[in-house]
Amino acid sequence: MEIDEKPERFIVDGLRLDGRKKDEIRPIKMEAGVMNRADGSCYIEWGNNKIIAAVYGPREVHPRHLQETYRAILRYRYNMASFAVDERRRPGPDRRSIEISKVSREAIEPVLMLEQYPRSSIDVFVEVLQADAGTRAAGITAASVALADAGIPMRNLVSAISVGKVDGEVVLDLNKIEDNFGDADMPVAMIVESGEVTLLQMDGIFTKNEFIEAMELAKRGCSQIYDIQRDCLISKYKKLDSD
Amino acid sequence: MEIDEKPERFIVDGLRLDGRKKDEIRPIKMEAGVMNRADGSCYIEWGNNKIIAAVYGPREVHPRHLQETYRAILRYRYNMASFAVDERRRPGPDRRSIEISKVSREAIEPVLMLEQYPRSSIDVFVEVLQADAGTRAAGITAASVALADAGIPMRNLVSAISVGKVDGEVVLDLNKIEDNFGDADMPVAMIVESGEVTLLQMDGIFTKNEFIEAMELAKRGCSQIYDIQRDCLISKYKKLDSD
Amino acid sequence: MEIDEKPERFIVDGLRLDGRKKDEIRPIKMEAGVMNRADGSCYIEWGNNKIIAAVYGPREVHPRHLQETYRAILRYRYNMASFAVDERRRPGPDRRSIEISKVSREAIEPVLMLEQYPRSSIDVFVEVLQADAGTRAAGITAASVALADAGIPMRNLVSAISVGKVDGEVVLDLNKIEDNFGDADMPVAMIVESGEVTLLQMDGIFTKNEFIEAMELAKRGCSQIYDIQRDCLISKYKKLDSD
Amino acid sequence: MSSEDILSEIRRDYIYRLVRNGERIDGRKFDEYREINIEIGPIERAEGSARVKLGTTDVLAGVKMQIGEPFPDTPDQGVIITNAELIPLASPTFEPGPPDENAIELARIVDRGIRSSNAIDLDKLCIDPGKEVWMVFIDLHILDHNGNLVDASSLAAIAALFNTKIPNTKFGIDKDDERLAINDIPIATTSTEIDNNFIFDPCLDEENAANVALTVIITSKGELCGMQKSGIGRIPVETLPNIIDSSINMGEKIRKILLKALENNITV
Amino acid sequence: MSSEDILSEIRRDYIYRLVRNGERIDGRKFDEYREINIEIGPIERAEGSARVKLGTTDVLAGVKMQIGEPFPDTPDQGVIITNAELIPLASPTFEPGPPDENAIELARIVDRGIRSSNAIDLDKLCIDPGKEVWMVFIDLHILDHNGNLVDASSLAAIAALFNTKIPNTKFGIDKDDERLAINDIPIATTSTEIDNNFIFDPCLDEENAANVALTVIITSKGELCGMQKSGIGRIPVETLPNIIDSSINMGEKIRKILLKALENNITV
Amino acid sequence: MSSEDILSEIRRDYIYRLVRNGERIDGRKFDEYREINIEIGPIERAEGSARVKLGTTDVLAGVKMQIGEPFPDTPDQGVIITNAELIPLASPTFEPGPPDENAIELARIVDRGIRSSNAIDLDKLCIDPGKEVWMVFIDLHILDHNGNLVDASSLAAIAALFNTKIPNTKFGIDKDDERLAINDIPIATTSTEIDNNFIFDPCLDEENAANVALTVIITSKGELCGMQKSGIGRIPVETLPNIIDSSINMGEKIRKILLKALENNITV
Repeated sequence: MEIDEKPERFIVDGLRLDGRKKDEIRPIKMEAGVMNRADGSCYIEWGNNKIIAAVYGPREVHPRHLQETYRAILRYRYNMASFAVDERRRPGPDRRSIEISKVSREAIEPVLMLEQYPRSSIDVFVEVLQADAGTRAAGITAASVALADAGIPMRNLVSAISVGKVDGEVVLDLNKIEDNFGDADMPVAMIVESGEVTLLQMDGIFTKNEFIEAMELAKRGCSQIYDIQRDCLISKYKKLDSD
Repeated sequence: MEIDEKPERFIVDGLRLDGRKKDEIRPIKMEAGVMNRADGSCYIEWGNNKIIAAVYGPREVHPRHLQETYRAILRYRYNMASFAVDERRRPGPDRRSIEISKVSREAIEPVLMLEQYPRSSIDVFVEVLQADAGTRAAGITAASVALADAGIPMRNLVSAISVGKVDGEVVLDLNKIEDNFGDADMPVAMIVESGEVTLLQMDGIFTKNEFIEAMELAKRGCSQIYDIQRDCLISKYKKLDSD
Repeated sequence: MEIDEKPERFIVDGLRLDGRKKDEIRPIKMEAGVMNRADGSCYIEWGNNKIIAAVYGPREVHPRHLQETYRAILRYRYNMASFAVDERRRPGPDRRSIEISKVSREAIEPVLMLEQYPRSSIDVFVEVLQADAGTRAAGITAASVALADAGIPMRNLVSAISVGKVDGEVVLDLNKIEDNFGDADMPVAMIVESGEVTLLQMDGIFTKNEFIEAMELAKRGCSQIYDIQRDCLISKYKKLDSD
Repeated sequence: MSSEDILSEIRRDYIYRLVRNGERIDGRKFDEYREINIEIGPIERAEGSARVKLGTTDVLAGVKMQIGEPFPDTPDQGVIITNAELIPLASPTFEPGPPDENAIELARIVDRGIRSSNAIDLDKLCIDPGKEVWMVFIDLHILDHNGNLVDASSLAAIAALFNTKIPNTKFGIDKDDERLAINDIPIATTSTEIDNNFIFDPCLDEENAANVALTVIITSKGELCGMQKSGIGRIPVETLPNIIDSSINMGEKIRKILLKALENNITV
Repeated sequence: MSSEDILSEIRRDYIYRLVRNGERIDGRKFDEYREINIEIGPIERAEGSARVKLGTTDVLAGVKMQIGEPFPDTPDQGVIITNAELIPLASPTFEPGPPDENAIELARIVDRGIRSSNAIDLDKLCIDPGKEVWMVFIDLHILDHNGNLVDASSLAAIAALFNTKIPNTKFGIDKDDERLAINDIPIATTSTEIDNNFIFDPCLDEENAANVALTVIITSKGELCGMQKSGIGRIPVETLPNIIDSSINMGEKIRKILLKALENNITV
Repeated sequence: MSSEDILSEIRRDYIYRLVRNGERIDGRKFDEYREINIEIGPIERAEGSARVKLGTTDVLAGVKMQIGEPFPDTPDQGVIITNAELIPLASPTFEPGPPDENAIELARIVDRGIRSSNAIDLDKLCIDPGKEVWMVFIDLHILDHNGNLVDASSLAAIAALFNTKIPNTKFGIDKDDERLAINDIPIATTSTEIDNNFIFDPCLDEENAANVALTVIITSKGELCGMQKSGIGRIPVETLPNIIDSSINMGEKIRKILLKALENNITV
């Protein structure tokens, strides 16, 4: 099988292979309220990622023994369609998606007021229909909007993006080839307003200074993502008003 | 591995390769009440099919959350012994047997008076010990007798048979080679008295007219099967009387 | 892959390949109370076997439907680390470990006073970290000490050992090469005081007389094991006193 | 009876009353489909894909191809594997986990139509007889379940196959990528019985109100290439010819909609 | 205590009282088996098969053979795989699903007898050393469980092996199909302890009343080729020689019944 | 609230009060580890092994090597597979069964450190490019869970790799067994947030009292080669540089302890 190869250089004349600057994010389209059955939903296209997030709840918990007396439980299922990646993947959860589901849930939970819905569950389903790099960040970003769309009480939105290193330079929002062959990848989720991190993972190599630079870039990236999220929700409500 | 091959012709001088006429069924032996533990049972030999159907119930439902308040639930498990087919199959349900279990349950359920046994279950187990073609029809036929043998209240018996097409002609009760290499296969279950269909599946190609002809043949086939079922139950009760 | 081969002779000049006499057991080290979280525990080195047994309980049963009204249930899980044997084994139970768990549980249960703890469970976990021959006997021996260490009321200790046949002669406590290439293997667990057998399995070939000789050897072996178990528990309590 | 059960009972009665008067909850005729929306090729990374909406029912089909071994009894034929995922995003009644009997039945009906109609020429998918053949994975991802998944999924599957390119270059085969050859366009048409009437393309409420559904799959020539009765109801034999006539009719119409969508896609 | 528990307590007491008087519920002697019925070759499609009834206990054994790779440590030997299915048809206490500890123990005891006695000559099942050997699948399908599955299953397994033909032609090996060579006839004999007596071939009620069972498998030469204590009871060491004497005796008798059944089958 | 919950609430309050005063329940400083005990090579049968105790937290790592096929996109590299078993022996909260999300996360963090730091030279593990490479299985067996499994497991893994010999002779490769070449010593350092302080090497009570943990993995050069935030808490961005400084510092110290243990082992 033909395999994509590592390019000789990732940054040429200050521009990345897809023409972006180092601190530039890929094009993003986001739409809330796209599904009929779910209580809230959001479709996102971020680069070549195509992802749907949907929310059900608050609703009764099954099986019952998972209920908690003083709060709702949050469940988060990150799943990839079998055709979402180059080589068909077997349907169902694998180790990677189980870890992503866990850290994504922990990235979202801090902003939810779960104590308002004892004994119930809030279920977030993130379906990656096509995967470019950065699916967990895109999924968290969309899930956050879908929760707002479902009217779940939240203290804030969570915004997420990935930063990384290619050709020894820190760059924002890795694309697929940068992710596969770059030197480091660090997905970050934040509450932009408070400057608090709710997801932080890293692999590859960063010096401490690179990490600090990357974190700074992530902050600015999340801030842009936050604006897009807000605009998306506003246009949803505008549309509701005009209907 | 040597593989059976498609014969040049399936019908020669009006007779099929096993000597049957187009509307003739294979030899059938059926005996009710053959198992000791089960509440009702039926052993059937139909061509080279060898199948046991057994019924347990009405009985308590496990696990309890499957209980229904106003009726019994019907469960139906079609299973094939690993040695029932040419190439050993791995024990346990596969996609084929799960589908057959579903449509067979739906073929039987219309004649059962499940509302008489709230909160309980009626469990039908069909074990294919040796498979020729037509195991789902033979299983439904035997299950119907086993349910009667168990004394489960039924509005009627369900009778089943397969029709198909070979050499462009519609024939009754496909055997294995006709099933493997023929042009169409259509298993049908009916309530003979009312002329209602409770199972209908088809693959291969039928024109509308061929379908109508096939359905007519299936009706006549089911009628013969019904007679054999009735005789089997009568001889069971006779035997009980004479014991 | 290089495979150990059957030696020409197992017994030379009355001594076995590892220098032992026919009725001699391998060196054993045993220590109780080695784990922090478990309610009772025992670490055993027996030849090259390295095994930890730990006990939790009496404690609440999960899932609840396993509870028994008039007694505690005993659960026993024999498990092998994936690196415990020459060729890495996949983690999780296989058919062998499921059978061993069953017969080991049945070897231990006769000495426990389970009726004292209705609705609860006593859980025994045996982890084989490195396997030589005789792991089930070593596991039962250690489990018995771990149960005593946990303060579970017992009528007696259970002591276990394996006997076998090599070069046509009955020998005590098979090592790995004797187990792999010998003529018979018979693990035995006993209540030494009463002379009652609580585990008995055998494969290979024994004449009736060989069996009787083997059983005699097993009895004497178990008696030695019993002394080591008792000493281990005494030194545990002594240590507690001196602490 | 829970309040939810009572509500659904009331809904059911309402649907039956309407049908008795020749009407349906959304104003359609008995043999009328909801609006059909076909998007060709939304997943560029798949070898082929299509997204079909029947009203608000929403199904995404993706086709992936790999090289594998043929079955021993068909050494010179490619292999089709059809799989359906009823992901919990699509309905509050779907649960995570391996496919249940409904997902398996759905996948097998879709598969049956494609296989029986010989829509894919399996002989052309042989690379090295007995050793290497193309395996065609048809994955159905149900996104929004508002009734009649069978017809939506079948349509998405055949549309995705039309859109499929054999990835020769990706697998180092010395040929350009080429379109998968499609021989037939099987169309599944499902109707559901309410008060002795068979109404087509049931929405979810109609599906829940009815006891039995019948799927008839129709080839381009107007033949039957697959049937499945589903549900615990009974179907009087004498009603079948009429249902089949309607199915042949509907099949023709839906096929035209698909062809138009494919045409528009190519011209773009 | 549920009424069912009380009933079984009464039944248990009754069985104990009988045994104390030297009697059993069905009138048998302590070392007497129920009627043994052996049907050879009921499943023509299998390479070998046999159905054994011990009273109303009913077990069907099927043997299938395939070509596969040998284990790395025995490159020139065939492979035996024994599997038991406690299908829910056979007893209200059996549940669908993968084999539980009882099914696994049953299969492993049957396997042990065949393996330890060298009943099958594994060397003769080598086709191409290190590469291809015959795999012998022994599948035990329990049809009716009325006690003593171990003896019935062991008997069905060895009877089915006797009936087995190596399917050379089916697998393209240039040899006629030939009988599988059988070197020994291991017979499993199981007894269960009631009131310090060991009674053989326990029926289900006896099995449930007892705490412990002991299986002893006997070769044609009267040697022991397998043992298994099962259940939570204890067995006094000194009782073992007597049990073994009875087992050797019983093994001899059952082996004769099997040989007779095989003889009748061949002449027919 | 159950009495157990109340107790843990009290315990939690106590821990918070201590931390507010700059103290910890076992008297350690905020960036102080419990006693680290490293046993090299306890499992002679494994290719490599190490047992690490952090206080009473107890982890056994075993390394096994096998020959297998490389991944298609890295045909000339060996393969690392890291697996963690949270066996129920180690904690009353661990249940038997396949690895849950906690076990998977643990294994993947350990794996990340080894992989990102290039601790193992995967190119040297190629035997026949595209066909045969060494597969390195790192199995983490958690024996006693008293907090901070990540650091204990990471340390056990790299210690076991240091102890690993490539089993050339066992697999018929015409070379002596040789040490696995190790390029780096990644050290995981985990801290947990209590009252806005990040305290390192949390014991179980501290772990349960906190909402969030941060693991930072440090290479021999003092670079970061892996991070993971775990738990539902939030971390203020501005605290990160300080945590990283402490991690780099701690990494250095723990690496020295490991090197000393390795040295002692070699001289013995």
